[in-house]
Amino acid sequence: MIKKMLKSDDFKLKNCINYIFVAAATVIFAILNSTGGLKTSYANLLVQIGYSIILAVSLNLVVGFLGELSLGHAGFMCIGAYIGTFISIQLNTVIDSKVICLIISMLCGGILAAFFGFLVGLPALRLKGDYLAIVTLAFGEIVRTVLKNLPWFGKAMGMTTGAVKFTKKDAPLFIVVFITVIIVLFLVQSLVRSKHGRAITAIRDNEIAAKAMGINVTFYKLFVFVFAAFFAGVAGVFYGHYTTPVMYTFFSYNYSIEILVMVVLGGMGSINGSIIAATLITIINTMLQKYLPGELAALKFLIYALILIGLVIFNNAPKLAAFKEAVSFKALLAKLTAKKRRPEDILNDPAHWDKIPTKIRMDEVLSTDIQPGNEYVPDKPEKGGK
Amino acid sequence: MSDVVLRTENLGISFGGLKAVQDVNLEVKKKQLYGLVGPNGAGKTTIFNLLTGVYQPTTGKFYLNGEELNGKTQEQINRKGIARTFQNIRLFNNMSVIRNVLVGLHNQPEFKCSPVSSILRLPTHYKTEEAMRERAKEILRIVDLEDERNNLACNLPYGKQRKLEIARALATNPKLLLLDEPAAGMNPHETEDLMNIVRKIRDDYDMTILLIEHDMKFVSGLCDEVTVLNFGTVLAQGETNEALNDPEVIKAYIGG
Amino acid sequence: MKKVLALILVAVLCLGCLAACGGTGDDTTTTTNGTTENNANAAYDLTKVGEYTANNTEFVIGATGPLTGDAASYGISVQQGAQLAIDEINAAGGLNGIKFKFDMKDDKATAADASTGYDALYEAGMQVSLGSVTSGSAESFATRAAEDEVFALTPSASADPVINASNYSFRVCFGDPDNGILSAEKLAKEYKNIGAIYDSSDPYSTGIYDAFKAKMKELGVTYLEQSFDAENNRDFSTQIEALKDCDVIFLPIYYTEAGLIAKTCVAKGCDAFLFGCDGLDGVAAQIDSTVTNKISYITPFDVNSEDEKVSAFVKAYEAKYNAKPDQFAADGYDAVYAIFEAMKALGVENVKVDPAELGKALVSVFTADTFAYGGVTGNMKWIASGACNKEPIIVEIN
Amino acid sequence: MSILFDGLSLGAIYALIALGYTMVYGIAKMLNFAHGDIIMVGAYAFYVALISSGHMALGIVVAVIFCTVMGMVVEKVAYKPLRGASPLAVLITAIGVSYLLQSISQLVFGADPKVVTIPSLGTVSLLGASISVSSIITLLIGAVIMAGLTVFVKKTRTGRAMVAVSEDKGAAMLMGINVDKIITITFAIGSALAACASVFYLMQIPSVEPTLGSMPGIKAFTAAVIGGIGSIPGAMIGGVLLGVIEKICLSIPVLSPYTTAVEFSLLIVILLVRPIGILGKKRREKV
Repeated sequence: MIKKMLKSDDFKLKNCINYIFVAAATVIFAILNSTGGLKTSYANLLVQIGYSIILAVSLNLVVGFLGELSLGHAGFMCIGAYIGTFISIQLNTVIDSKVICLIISMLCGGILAAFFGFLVGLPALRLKGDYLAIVTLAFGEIVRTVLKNLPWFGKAMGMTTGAVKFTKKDAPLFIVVFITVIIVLFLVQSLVRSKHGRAITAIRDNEIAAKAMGINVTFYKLFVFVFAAFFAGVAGVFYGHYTTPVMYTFFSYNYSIEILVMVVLGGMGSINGSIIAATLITIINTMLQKYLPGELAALKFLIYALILIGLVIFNNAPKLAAFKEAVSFKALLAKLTAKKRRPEDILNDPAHWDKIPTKIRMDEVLSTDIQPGNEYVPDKPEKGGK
Repeated sequence: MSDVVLRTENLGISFGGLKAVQDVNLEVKKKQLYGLVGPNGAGKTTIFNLLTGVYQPTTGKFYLNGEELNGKTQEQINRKGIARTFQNIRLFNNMSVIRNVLVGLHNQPEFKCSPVSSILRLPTHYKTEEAMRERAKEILRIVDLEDERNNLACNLPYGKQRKLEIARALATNPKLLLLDEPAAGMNPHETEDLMNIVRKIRDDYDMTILLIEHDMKFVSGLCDEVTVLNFGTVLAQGETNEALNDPEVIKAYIGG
Repeated sequence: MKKVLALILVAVLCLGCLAACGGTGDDTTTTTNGTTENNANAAYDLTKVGEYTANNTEFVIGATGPLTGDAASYGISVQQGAQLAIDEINAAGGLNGIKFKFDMKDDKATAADASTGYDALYEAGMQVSLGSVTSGSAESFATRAAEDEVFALTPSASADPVINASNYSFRVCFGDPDNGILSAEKLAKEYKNIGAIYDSSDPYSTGIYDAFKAKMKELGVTYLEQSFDAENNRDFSTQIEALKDCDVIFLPIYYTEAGLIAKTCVAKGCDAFLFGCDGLDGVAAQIDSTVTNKISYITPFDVNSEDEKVSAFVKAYEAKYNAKPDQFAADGYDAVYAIFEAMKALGVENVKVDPAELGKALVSVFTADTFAYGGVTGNMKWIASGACNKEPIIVEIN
Repeated sequence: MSILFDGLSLGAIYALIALGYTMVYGIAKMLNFAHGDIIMVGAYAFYVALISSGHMALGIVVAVIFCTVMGMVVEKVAYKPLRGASPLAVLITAIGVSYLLQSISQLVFGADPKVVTIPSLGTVSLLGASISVSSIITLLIGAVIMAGLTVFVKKTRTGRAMVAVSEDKGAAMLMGINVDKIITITFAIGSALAACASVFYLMQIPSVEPTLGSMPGIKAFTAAVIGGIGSIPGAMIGGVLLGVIEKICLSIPVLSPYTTAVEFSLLIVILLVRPIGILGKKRREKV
């Protein structure tokens, strides 16, 4: 049995490289932190990177693997941040340890967000493409509007989370976040690299064929929405323990879009891509804030917008494809090492899991096609069978 | 009667007043190779869509091994034992060949593995994965695609894509296999090859096969019985050569 | 491709490590044995050099505020007001010959960005701060600042959680509940048909309005209530229609929306008296001659005041920015001067002074009975909670 | 009654914006998230023209011309290279363009809201409620534009080419239609509509700031989806419906803070009942 396990793709280096890196980063930064060598700003940046990774990876599950466009991810995060942290604050009056409060509230916030994920998943069964996108966006805004008007959460002022916020004196939050990132990666990759992940990508590739193969489309769509919402909720709880107050303004659809940008730039269906994009975008945002003096703050958006447009055009423009191939890293490498990898070597590698889904054509995500089964109504049955 | 796998009773559907299929009565027996022929627009694919739950019939009923399947969803019908291929190929294009077949194996009881055990990587997961892979290779061997198993489905040539669709449908372990123009776009050599494969499937798996085909050589060389459709109604039915030589059929085809 | 990605990840992480290590490379133990001032209060030591301030050549005042997004105009006003004060102080020779530097980071009015903004500022050598401009960000900023014992004097964040967040958090503006109670008392006494419109999406507005509502209930006065959500509604016809027959409409909101409400009043033929709080300052620029409604608001700052200090400030501001200052600018200006005065009272001479020591010292100054500062927004005195006492004036337009 | 009128006039603005949205969507099949920001640009153009010349009419002309040109430029620079790429990539680019326009206008005009003085056209009373003339004009113009667009699409060569492109880009190309040109024209028309919308927006809400576009943009998007995205009369119905619902909610003090939630819930309910919006076109996937 163990031999089988070790033989499986899970233990190939390329499939666990991301664990290794995240784990290494956690250890290195933890050591640095314990020796006092880590500035607070970097510790905080790490927390932001951590929850961004969780958000991006979980959204990738919905957009990249299931192929449904969701613009409401910040809404799930909002639920986790508000309700999860609220629970944590209540717990804090009984339990002294912030870490334990955090872990319990993480589960609570995640489960609550997952419940809402289920509710949002229901329309996903009937709607596709832009229609689903606007419904998820609407959901995010509804959550935000309701939460900001409830007196328990401090109304428009937001909920003060000072009681459970991790300060310098507490255990470094980023370690908890990064350990969670590893767990999330494990859970998400395990799902993706299993028969269930295959079923999910099958639905994305061709829903009609998936149905004809007996795949329970309803179950898997709901499952993915619930799964992804859970992690977004967890990320929200981290947010609540990282900063105070938890304010509704943060969770607008603009933030959902920012997460989507991470997913798209990282590559649809590429988990490592999401990790890298989430890390880089968070760093870029912080750096732009840090180094642009007040008067030039408006430039930040300008630069961000230009980078965004430039990157997307560079990555996606059909006309640039040939140019990119000519200058790509692979082409250069091939030129340098005259010895070419035989195609069979690549092909016979059964671990093409990650690579293959990135080939998804994104127009399959954004199409207005109405689901089969709803697209027309046949005439009423004629009486008498004639 | 027990050897009748598929039976339809006055099966029909109309779209907004247009009767696409009307009063179709089929009886397909076990291990039979049954052909469904007719000019374009005769309603052949519509019948397939009715039988697989894509459309719900407006009249009539159909039974698989005596069990009525009206009103079931596509997923349910597949699990009851009807699998199909598509006229316009519908593979999972961004997945490798073997993964396409693995998706077909998804619901087989012997490969049961709950999402929880997969996500938590319990031993069941590894066991089923391994077993599924073996079975998938076996199935690919039948259609001569084992060597292509790690290629992307969309990179296969047309003929192989058709064969892969058959393999994928076969993977769902059906009692009845519906093939929608399996030889379309193939050259004579490939068609010959395909005929052998279809026969092999029937013999090795005791499979009952209902197929739509325009290639008359293919049909007459393969099918035991055919139903000829025209404008949604049955024109002729019976033993292959007999039905195809029916004067009504020749009239419909030649247009005389 | 994956290897490339992996390489990039490595590179990023390494860079992160290097940066993190580099930051602490500074030898922080070297102290300049300059003048040692023996202050009576031994709780703080103004000669101590801070961890990140060892390279300072100027006193660094930091702040965050919304410089982009919906609330950008408020942040920019504060930034300009504060910068003007800094320029004036520096032109006059600074403090004991040491100049000041002001740095404001954009926080888009979000708590998370205020926190990262704080980190950036603190590690760039910030010694004292103006907190943040909007309430949520200011609470976030103050909470972070409390960890490092950095003094934060927010110009405009009026919600109570901001000053409650830490002992080092003070404010220049009025508190929201005070505004609400004051308005309720005034309106209940002078008017019969009272209406109110508040912004349910804004902490400033809900803060004042909740206090107003409670006070009105206590006074037993009934009134008509309407609300809007500034993020989503900018058309006020329904609200004005409902309050058409009121004598007075209470507007605990900001001037942008108030200007639109005034214009809607004209369109709807409503001639009610519009009454608001300090957020309404600046409304004059948002209305035109068609508006005939009487508008007035409680504010500490009147841009048209005859007061010498105020007119000098307005003149200097106009010369520098080619625009009239609003209350945010005045608050920013006063906040800088208040800190300057307090530092002068402390006689700070060490440009590399540790922020925590300076913070403790400033708290002791601000909470002392003897310390008061007369600025363009009135004469201010602070209490231990961090709230500021100053006389409100009522400004009338039309 | 007056709530209804207020709702109608607000809805008319949403409808005007939604028209542009739905046009661009129908033909280019892209969610133009920057559409709201084109309205903002139009509003600034109108504002500048108005204060420098003082003429309403000139302001409108300048706004329309400026927006049309800008719509075409944006299309050429940002969207055209992505023709044939995935709609999701185009969506992200549109968001980038939206950020870009906002930051540029903040750098040029500053963040503080600018007041636009448009002479009031007065009110008329109707059925016991007063309604402003500008609202009536907005509604009328909206209806006229809608009718004009319908006629344009149905009767002119370019219009029919647009329909062809929206139905099947590849086939249209084979029929000799210059798809690129048609899409550019669509953007030009969509932007011109946005400029008109911006003027009517300013008539009711006379203040311009860099973030002016995001709220009406998202509301109009919602309206377009409610009406059935791609459908011209649908956009009109969706806009008016949304405006009226918003006003009704705002008039009930208890419900008022939750207005946005109610509006979006309405959207979800409508989509659940009719997954393609009120007047959306059904599409069938051939099996």
